[in-house]
Amino acid sequence: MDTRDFWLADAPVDLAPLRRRAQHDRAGAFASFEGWVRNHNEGRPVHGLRYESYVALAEAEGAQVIAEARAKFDLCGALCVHRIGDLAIGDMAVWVGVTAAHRGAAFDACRWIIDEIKDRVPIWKHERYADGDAGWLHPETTRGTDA
Amino acid sequence: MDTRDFWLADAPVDLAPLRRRAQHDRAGAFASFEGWVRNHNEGRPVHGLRYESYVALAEAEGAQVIAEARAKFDLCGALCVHRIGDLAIGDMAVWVGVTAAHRGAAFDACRWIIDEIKDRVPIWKHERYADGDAGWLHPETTRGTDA
Amino acid sequence: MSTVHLLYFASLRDAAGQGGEAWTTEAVDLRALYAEVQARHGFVLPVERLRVAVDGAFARWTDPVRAGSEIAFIPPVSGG
Amino acid sequence: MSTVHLLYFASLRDAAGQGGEAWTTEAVDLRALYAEVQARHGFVLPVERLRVAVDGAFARWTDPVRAGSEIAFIPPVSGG
Repeated sequence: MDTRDFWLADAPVDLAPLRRRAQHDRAGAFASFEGWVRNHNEGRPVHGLRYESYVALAEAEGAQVIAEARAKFDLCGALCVHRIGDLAIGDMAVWVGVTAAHRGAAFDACRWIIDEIKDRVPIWKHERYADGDAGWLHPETTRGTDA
Repeated sequence: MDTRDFWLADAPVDLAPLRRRAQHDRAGAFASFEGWVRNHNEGRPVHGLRYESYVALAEAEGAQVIAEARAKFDLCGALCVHRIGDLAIGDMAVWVGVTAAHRGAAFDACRWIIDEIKDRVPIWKHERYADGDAGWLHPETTRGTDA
Repeated sequence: MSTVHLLYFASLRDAAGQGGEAWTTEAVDLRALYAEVQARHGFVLPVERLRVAVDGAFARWTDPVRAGSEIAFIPPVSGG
Repeated sequence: MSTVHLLYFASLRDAAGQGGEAWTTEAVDLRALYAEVQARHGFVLPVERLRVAVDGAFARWTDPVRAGSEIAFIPPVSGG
């Protein structure tokens, strides 16, 4: 079991140990977010995708996002894991879990973390489309344009 | 496996089938919330608690909350289950899971659902405190006062 | 005179010492009915903090009392 | 003259046909260095849409090019 607050995983992630790590007697609220591979993106049917990362920088920047969240919100804990490599439709690409005494902080921090991860962490998505086309996604602005 | 969108459970809930029911190829975002029994409430140490419900009305009102969420937000699906009976510290009291194409709708709906459940659904919490005292919680206003 | 079945939950159940009872009343509406029951059992919650349900659906305090109906007084909820 | 190690990711890697390379340069800063590499490989992404990292930490385009450093050009990210 990984003990870091943010890491990249090159194989499917078992959620049970993540939930156990998040457990805390003081925690009354657990908010989590998962990004799943959709079968379409902006109207184009998607067959699958691949995530590539600059691993050293991504893990440092992801850990920084979690540290900032813990400073900014009143939390018991926060964790995030992001997949790299090949993924199929329905696979989980990212998991964020946040615990807090109260639900407001848990929801706010969970959403803040996924927004920052998508905005700042050097991970790139390569999509394969049903029509045989494929390409890297380099959004003009990440925030608010994707799942 | 229960096929309703909202129900009361009188025993611990297995999350794996809930997640499977939430899966949808069109869904890129899965937001979930869990309320856990804390070891304190407003500064008082808590040993455990019990939830009682007016079951028929609670299940009708809970289903109505989910139906309103599906009308109000652009979702793939939404589910909620709430425990009744005796719970210990750390036990899961409520689970809300929402899937959507995009994360904004998933987060917004998940939070709206738990707020409405806490505000409208006839379920009552009876807490036992470390000092031997116990009592029903009948908050002046539910929203924003609890986990 | 109408006879109805009353349901009590949470602190109302504790105060009444029972989860429900048959009640015969001449109350014109549900608000007047609660006043009778409140006096009988010493309920501390004022009607303004309660909701009321008839036969499993939320109702209005100004609704008449229908003989044979099941009436639940709903204290402030605390699920979640 | 400084020799540095460059890292390419995502569409930059595809355009360069490699994940990285040694590069000898007289560029005064990282912005000038990207201009050289962009011309060499035909990168379509303008410098304004990239970030730059040196030895595993984000850097500024106005930072000087240090011999022996590992420099990564970071295209717009799309994780999540």
